[in-house]
Amino acid sequence: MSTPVLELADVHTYYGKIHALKGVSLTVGKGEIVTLIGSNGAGKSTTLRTISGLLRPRQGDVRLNGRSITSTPPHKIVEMGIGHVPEGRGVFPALTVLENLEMGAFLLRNDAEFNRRIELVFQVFPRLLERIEQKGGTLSGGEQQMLAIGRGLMQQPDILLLDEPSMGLAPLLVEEIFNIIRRLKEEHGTTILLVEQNAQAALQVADRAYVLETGRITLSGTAQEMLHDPKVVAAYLGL
Amino acid sequence: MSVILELNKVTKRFGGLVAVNAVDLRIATGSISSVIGPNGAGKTTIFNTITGIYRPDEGDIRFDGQTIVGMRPDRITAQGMCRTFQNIRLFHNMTVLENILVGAHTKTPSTAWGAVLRTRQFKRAEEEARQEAQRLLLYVGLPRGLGDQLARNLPYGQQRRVEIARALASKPKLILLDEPTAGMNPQETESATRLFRKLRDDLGITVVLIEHDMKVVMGISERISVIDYGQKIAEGTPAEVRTDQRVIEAYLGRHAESTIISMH
Amino acid sequence: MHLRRVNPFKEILRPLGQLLIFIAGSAVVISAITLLLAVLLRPTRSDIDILQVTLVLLPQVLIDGITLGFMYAIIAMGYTMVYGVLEFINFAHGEFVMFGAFAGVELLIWLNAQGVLKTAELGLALVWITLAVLLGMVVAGGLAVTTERLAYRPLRGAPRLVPLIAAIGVSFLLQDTMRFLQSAINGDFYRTFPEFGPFAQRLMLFTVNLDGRPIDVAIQYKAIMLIVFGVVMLVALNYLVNATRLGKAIRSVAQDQKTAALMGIDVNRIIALTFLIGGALGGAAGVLWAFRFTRVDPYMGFIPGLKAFTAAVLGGIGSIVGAMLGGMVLGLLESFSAAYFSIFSRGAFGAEYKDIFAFGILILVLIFRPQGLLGGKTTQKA
Amino acid sequence: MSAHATSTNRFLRIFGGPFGALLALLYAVGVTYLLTLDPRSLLARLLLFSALALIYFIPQRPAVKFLLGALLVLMVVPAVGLRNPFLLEIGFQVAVFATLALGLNVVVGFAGLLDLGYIAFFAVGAYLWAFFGSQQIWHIDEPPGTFTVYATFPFPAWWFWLFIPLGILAAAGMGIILGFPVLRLRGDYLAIVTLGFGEVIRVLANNLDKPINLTNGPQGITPIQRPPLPEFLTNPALLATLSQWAGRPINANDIYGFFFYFLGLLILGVTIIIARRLDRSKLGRSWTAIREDDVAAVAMGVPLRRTKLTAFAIGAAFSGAMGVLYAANRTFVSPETFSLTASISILVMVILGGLGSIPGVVMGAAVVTLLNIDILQSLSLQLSSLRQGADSIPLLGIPWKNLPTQLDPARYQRFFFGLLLILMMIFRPEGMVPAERARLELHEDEGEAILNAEIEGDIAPDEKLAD
Repeated sequence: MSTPVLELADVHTYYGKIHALKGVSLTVGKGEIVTLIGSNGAGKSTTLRTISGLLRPRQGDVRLNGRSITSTPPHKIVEMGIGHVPEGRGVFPALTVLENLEMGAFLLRNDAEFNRRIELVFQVFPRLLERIEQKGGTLSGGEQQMLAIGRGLMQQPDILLLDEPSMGLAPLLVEEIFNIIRRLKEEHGTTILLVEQNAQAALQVADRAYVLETGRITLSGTAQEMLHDPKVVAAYLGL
Repeated sequence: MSVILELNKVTKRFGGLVAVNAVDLRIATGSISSVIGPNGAGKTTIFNTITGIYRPDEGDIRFDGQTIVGMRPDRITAQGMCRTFQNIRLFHNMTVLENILVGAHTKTPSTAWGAVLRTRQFKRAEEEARQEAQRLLLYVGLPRGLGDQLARNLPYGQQRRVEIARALASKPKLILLDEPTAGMNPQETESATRLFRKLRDDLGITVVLIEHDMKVVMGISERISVIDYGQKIAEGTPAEVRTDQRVIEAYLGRHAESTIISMH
Repeated sequence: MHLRRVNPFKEILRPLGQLLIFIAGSAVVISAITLLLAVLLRPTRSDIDILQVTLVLLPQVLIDGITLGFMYAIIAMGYTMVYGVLEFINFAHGEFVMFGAFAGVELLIWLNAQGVLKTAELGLALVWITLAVLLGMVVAGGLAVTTERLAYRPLRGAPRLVPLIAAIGVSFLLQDTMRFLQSAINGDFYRTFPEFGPFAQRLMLFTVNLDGRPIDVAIQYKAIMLIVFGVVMLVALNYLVNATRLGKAIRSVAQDQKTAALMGIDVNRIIALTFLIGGALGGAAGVLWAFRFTRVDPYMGFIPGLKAFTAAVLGGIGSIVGAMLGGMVLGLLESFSAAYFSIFSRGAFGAEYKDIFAFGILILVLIFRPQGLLGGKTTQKA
Repeated sequence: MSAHATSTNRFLRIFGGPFGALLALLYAVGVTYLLTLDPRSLLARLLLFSALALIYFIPQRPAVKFLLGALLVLMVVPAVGLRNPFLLEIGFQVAVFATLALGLNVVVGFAGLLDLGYIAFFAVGAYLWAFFGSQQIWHIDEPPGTFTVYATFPFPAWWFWLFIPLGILAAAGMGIILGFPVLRLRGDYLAIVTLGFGEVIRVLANNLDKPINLTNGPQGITPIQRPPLPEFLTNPALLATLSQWAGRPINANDIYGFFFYFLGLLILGVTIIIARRLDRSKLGRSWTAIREDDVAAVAMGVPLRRTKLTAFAIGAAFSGAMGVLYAANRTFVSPETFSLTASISILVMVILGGLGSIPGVVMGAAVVTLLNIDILQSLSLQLSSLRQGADSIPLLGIPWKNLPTQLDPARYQRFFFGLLLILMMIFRPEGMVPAERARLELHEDEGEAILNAEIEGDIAPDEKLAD
């Protein structure tokens, strides 16, 4: 097996005294969608924040394409190829849609490449092109989520971390967002680590999944296995 | 059927943005109703306008037969309306019991002079308030020993319950719950839903919810109002709303019937 | 399509135009109100012709107000920028101004001691002043960055009162540190701006006839110079923030630090740079302040700091254009109140009340328009 | 208080049990002995203070601690004060500033409203008695410096007692007047506006010598009357006895030292009781609630306006009473006393002791007052005596007498305050004796609290109050 794009080995993260991640290990291979499911407070967002360097693990190793990024500051990690679409979207409210997308390509100085990427984003999200001069803060929830993902794509990362992309969205939009995630993989080969409350929908689009419970991985397997695992069904699918 | 809360053509603007546009709403006494709609449609703004945090630019809001437009939020609470918040706004550095005691503010008759002089009346009022708070703690399904914990140290689901206990301490006739099951897993959601029904059945409190979880909304509500772009686009029983073409287009989506499972 | 191109010309002309409108607008409004008052009060006064006195004083009062306005505006920028990125009022900003002033004045005193200032013509004198301003910028900017690193950075993420109280501490500490340094080296703690060059000379503008008496309207070279420095700095800062990559990074850090980091921006570096820029502007203003008011002492930063903060709030804190407008309005108001309070009230209330006046305005603004004159609601953080 | 016993460190544990109580008593007696040996020794005074602090921290029953503390404060200090009245003066000032700090603590610590102009309320009380308790009323038409001397005061001296409640009312009223316009302001804005308010009061005190002379401007008002002492205290026989004890002549002026010391302690005591009881009442909970989240508090029925105004009024009231007392004690009042530095120094007391913690604030007030009027002054004296000699500064080799007088430590209060504030904020923001609440915050449980930390950054008060 070739080197995974992303690899976490026994990662421990703390918030002050609170032991939030108690030895998380996982891998994401190229072109895969891997989802991390778990209840609120299990440490899903903490895992993503640890990967992108917003939090620093006290123990363990995070590797991107085989290189350790455990003690690399977040802005360097972005440069190395991780795009993180944070929980709550993190759209810059006072910047226009275009400026928000520009921020995604902050590190890119090549105009031609910039134009190529932004074309691609508008291809995936035609709605953003319609709203190009609008301020980020005036977009609807669904549009903001699209903008956040689009901005992540502007970084053209080796792996895209999506944190609760369906949070707070109406059922109609949830469906649309998951369709887009599926398209990203199928048409653009994007590697994605997806954190979701909505386990049902996440498992529909993912290749593999991990279950996180109070800071520990308790279960892993293919998405299909998970969808039929009685424990998963009882705890996360609510059927 | 008597109406406890009535909104007549209520409009709220922020600068040029019309967040709530001429919304009419009637909540029957003793009912359980929901307000649903896409994110940013103006649901929370409606709650904020009802509870006096915002003042409506136009229209009238009547609670229990009396207009409450322009009334201070604390006065409205004293009239018998209380709420919870979308993103849980407990007093994080106060204990659980203290949180509930703040909720009982309007119902605790102790005064500052009484506190300074340690009058008998003060002591009695404090003692009674404490006992009542303890009772509420148990009522919403929290363990007895939790009272002395700091609110911030509680897990999410319990924080939601403390928030409901805090609201109940004001002895409301009407309680407004803003996305009360957001971030809960299916089991927690189910037991929370049971609690909402208990509030109405045991205590006779009128319940209004904002909710995204269609399972909760469809399962518990007697009437549903659908808001989109600040306007009410539909209203009716769950069955009516579920099949309303405009609601499907604006909110539920084509697969409405099949996706009504656990989409929050 | 090239989406990312900035028009540098536009980015220079726009703030210049705004500045001009602000100056002209506030000057006209405030003068009109004053003249109206004078006309109204005229019949009640037999001792002096109050309208005539008002008119005679007016040009000088306007020029004083505008130069003061520039200084407030430049200092206010520091508050506004730091507030923009950290939502924190840097109480010690006035002390950066003070350190800058001392640095510039010390340099000029030293130059004077070398005998080079005495003979300076206008051109050379300008060079020396510019050098002093630059040194003030370097010292104050460096101090601001150091302060941020040592005292504020450890407190990031703490409850809001915590950094504010630390900033008050920094302010006090810096005041007495300078006092100590000056006392230890010079034996006393205040210094005087050396007099040199032809700055006291006046440039005649025009003469007006008032009741047959000609009144010369002239402007001091000193005032012209202060205005030129002010314009250059304000325009340069606007360009930096609106038209450069650095400016874009600053603006995005101001809106959302975590997300900015996820865009590949080194947030710590940007915050340090913001302090550097704000501090440097403060230092420049300090030297200009010393030039204008001659005396520098360790406690001199407090009042301009407070006034500039008022100006920033007046214009809408966090808004750079707002700081320019707020500074102008406050400078003019203060110069008018200092000149006319006493005359209009027959000496009952002196110029000392101008500070009370400034605070009164601050309170009124905060009550009726807490977002300031130009502050929009869109900039609030979610 | 008993909560301390549980977290006692090893050193303090030796003061537990009956033996420990005896040990503490011995320490107190030892300090007393040192003080009587050399009443002027700074070290002895600091040891006395350390004994008081020790008594607070040792693991003993509250009654025992109270008894030991009372022994030192009510017996030892006055007894030694006979020989060195400076001790009484320090005690009086500690009482004054501790009361002020407790008042500020109501506003900042309990209600979370940062007030940087708090000294203004003290000024209101002080100027109130200064105006009515002096001859200023006769001078109202005269500019400063042109005074005719009058033989009588407009009001009898015993009116002082009347003016203590009046001072409370006036300051509370000022608190409300300040409170009204700033009700809607938050955090940093409030800080700046209150700072402005403090400056306004000072500027007014400085300038209200015209058009009518109310404050006598920068020169200040003097003499101000002191309340008459009861006959039995000024009895010559008593004075003679005391003189014999003290080994120096004791006159009525010395008696005033005792009088103000005890009166200050009395007011401080009452203030402590009131602050404690309010903190543990519905009002105290409301203060904490608006400090934590004002939107939620209002939604729970807490009236924002009234709750904030009571905090301002009660906080101000404490210092109003002390202002009257202070004016009488000094017999002189001038704007200089009410500078921004004074406001900040009271804030330093509150922060150093522990925001919201009553014992902490009192302790903070004691430390800062000692620093201000005793330690720095003593160092300055030391320095000036060195300046008389011919010695040189070690290492630098500069003769002491060449050292500029501008370098007196007493002139560098701001330096120490500043340093203290910064260090406290970085290393111990909860203060020396943290409030119960702050302590709870530090001992949060692990376990399920992960979520709260996880979502903390995302809970933003996105709703703003319309009113």
